[in-house]
Amino acid sequence: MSTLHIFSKPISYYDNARIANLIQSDDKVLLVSDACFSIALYRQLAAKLLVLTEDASARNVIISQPDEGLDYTDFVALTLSTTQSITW
Amino acid sequence: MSTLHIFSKPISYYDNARIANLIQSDDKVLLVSDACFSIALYRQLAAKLLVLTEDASARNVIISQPDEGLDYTDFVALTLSTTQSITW
Amino acid sequence: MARFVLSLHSAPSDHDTTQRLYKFATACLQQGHSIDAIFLYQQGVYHASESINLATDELAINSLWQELHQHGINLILCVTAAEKRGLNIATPNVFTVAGLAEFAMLASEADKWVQFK
Amino acid sequence: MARFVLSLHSAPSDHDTTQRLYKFATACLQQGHSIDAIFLYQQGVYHASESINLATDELAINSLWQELHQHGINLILCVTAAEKRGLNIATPNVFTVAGLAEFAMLASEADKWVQFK
Amino acid sequence: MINVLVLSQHSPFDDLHIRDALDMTLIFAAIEQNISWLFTGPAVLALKKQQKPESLGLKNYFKSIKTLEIYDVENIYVCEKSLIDYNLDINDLLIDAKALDFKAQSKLIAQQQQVINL
Amino acid sequence: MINVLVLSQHSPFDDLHIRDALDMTLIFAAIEQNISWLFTGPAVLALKKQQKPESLGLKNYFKSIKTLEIYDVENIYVCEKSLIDYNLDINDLLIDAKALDFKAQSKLIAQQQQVINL
Repeated sequence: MSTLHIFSKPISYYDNARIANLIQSDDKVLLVSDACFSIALYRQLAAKLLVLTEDASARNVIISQPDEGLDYTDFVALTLSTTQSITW
Repeated sequence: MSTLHIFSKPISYYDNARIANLIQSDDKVLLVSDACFSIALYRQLAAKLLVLTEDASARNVIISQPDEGLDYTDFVALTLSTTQSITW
Repeated sequence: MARFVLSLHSAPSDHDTTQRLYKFATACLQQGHSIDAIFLYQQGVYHASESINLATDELAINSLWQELHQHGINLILCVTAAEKRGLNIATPNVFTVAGLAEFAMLASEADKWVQFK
Repeated sequence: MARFVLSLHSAPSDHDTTQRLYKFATACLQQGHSIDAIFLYQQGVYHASESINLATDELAINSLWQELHQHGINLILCVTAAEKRGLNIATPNVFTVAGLAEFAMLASEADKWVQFK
Repeated sequence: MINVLVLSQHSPFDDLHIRDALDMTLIFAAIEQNISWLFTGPAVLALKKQQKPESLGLKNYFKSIKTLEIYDVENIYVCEKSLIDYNLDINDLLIDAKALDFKAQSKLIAQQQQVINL
Repeated sequence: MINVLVLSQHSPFDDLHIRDALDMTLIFAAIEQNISWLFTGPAVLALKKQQKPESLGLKNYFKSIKTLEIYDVENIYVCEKSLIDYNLDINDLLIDAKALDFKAQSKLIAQQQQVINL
């Protein structure tokens, strides 16, 4: 029972304080598109962030520990290993 | 030399801390559309807020002192009495 | 008396912004000001779609544009923004298709530019 | 093997979301999953506009939809959302015009619904 | 029957967000799925009483929100914190809705097969 | 000749916001008005070096931003605070831009006849 939370914009686009309250410790947070620019600012939402690798590299962003880069195969698998997804 | 700042959404839509730094003491702040719902939350941007009266009343919002209700004639006049406008 | 240009940046589904632009334009004219152009830019270009046809309890968007057109206001569809958004610019009814340069020149001569979004 | 439905909520001018939806859909199929429908909702309905024709250095949006269509994926344009947004639904090319009810039924039977915006 | 949650976060006249969410909620009710609708952030303002958008020439969709009760859509939830932010009380709302704290909202989300953010 | 300021606040691939602003800036330069362009909030990321959107199938519009110098558009400004927020230095940017604090940004705005927020 865990939720996949997908973000596609820098965190300033969201009401992050409110959303942070809806993310549980076993939930997954995936950053795609322009959300990749500000990985550090997303740390408040999860200890480990999942990042779509090709979106990050197109933006000249390096993914480092404890975060993890995913390809599309991983992205599909992630939607199946979580109970439901929310695209914020 | 003053700027008219126009807002049409509740303040949570904006990066208000950043925008607050760009509003000068003699600038005007006008709330239209859904910005009217949260007049109190806009107080951080200006001591006196201008509010489009018909937008506020359609939303069952009462405009009270020190704020001021405007009609469209006032709105047009306001764009002329300020140097430039920014629709945020 | 002042010269205005107005620009609309949101799609026709944003009824509230559309009615506000209309009322502002009408108030300008009533006070004797002139509106040199209303410019459709960004998602605003979808207002030039030929098929906007809403139910009777919805905002009568087509009539509002028709009325502004009858007041002699130059309603300009930005061709660059329209093409980027897949809009068929062959039949823009009350709108005139023009480039950004034309609008920028009008805007440079106007006293005030007010954006609606 | 799982059954997916996907929905697209942003306009064709959001190229980045469009290519992500396409790549996700392709990856689903490659892993042997099925996609029961891709649904155009909200601003996503403008993808069914017949005139999307971008420059050669832009994302080839039409080709992406064509390819998904050739994979046999049911590409559904929400008629309610389209009409509200002034889209001409007479000629939706690779898209099928359908109501919300049809989509909701497909969504209820699917294992996963992933939104793209 | 599956559990579907529609999530609304936009203000009442921000494009057609709330109306799209209303359509989606009513359709899932019509095909007899277990539909819930959660209003959070400025979306709670869509449940504020005595709004008259027709005075602006806009459709009064609040009347349609009231029909949710007729269609037996009973699972209407509002974010407790957002009510406070917008100075609203549960009695200021035009339909019966349950105010949920963040913990209860998380629990609601966890119970769903699908969450649709409109 | 009038002073026109284009204001960008959106992230690089949020719809076509930055590209619309680029078009507007280039046109005002072409008709010889005194154009300035201010990047603030996530828009500062549009000036970040070595991005390769073509790897995603997207147009590399950063190349067009670099042509601003060819067209003598010299008044490119970035919000100093936003650079810090996104961990960027003025030397990480693909064109010469002046970092402004809020006071200097307010002064810039006050000097304009028109400010266009795209």
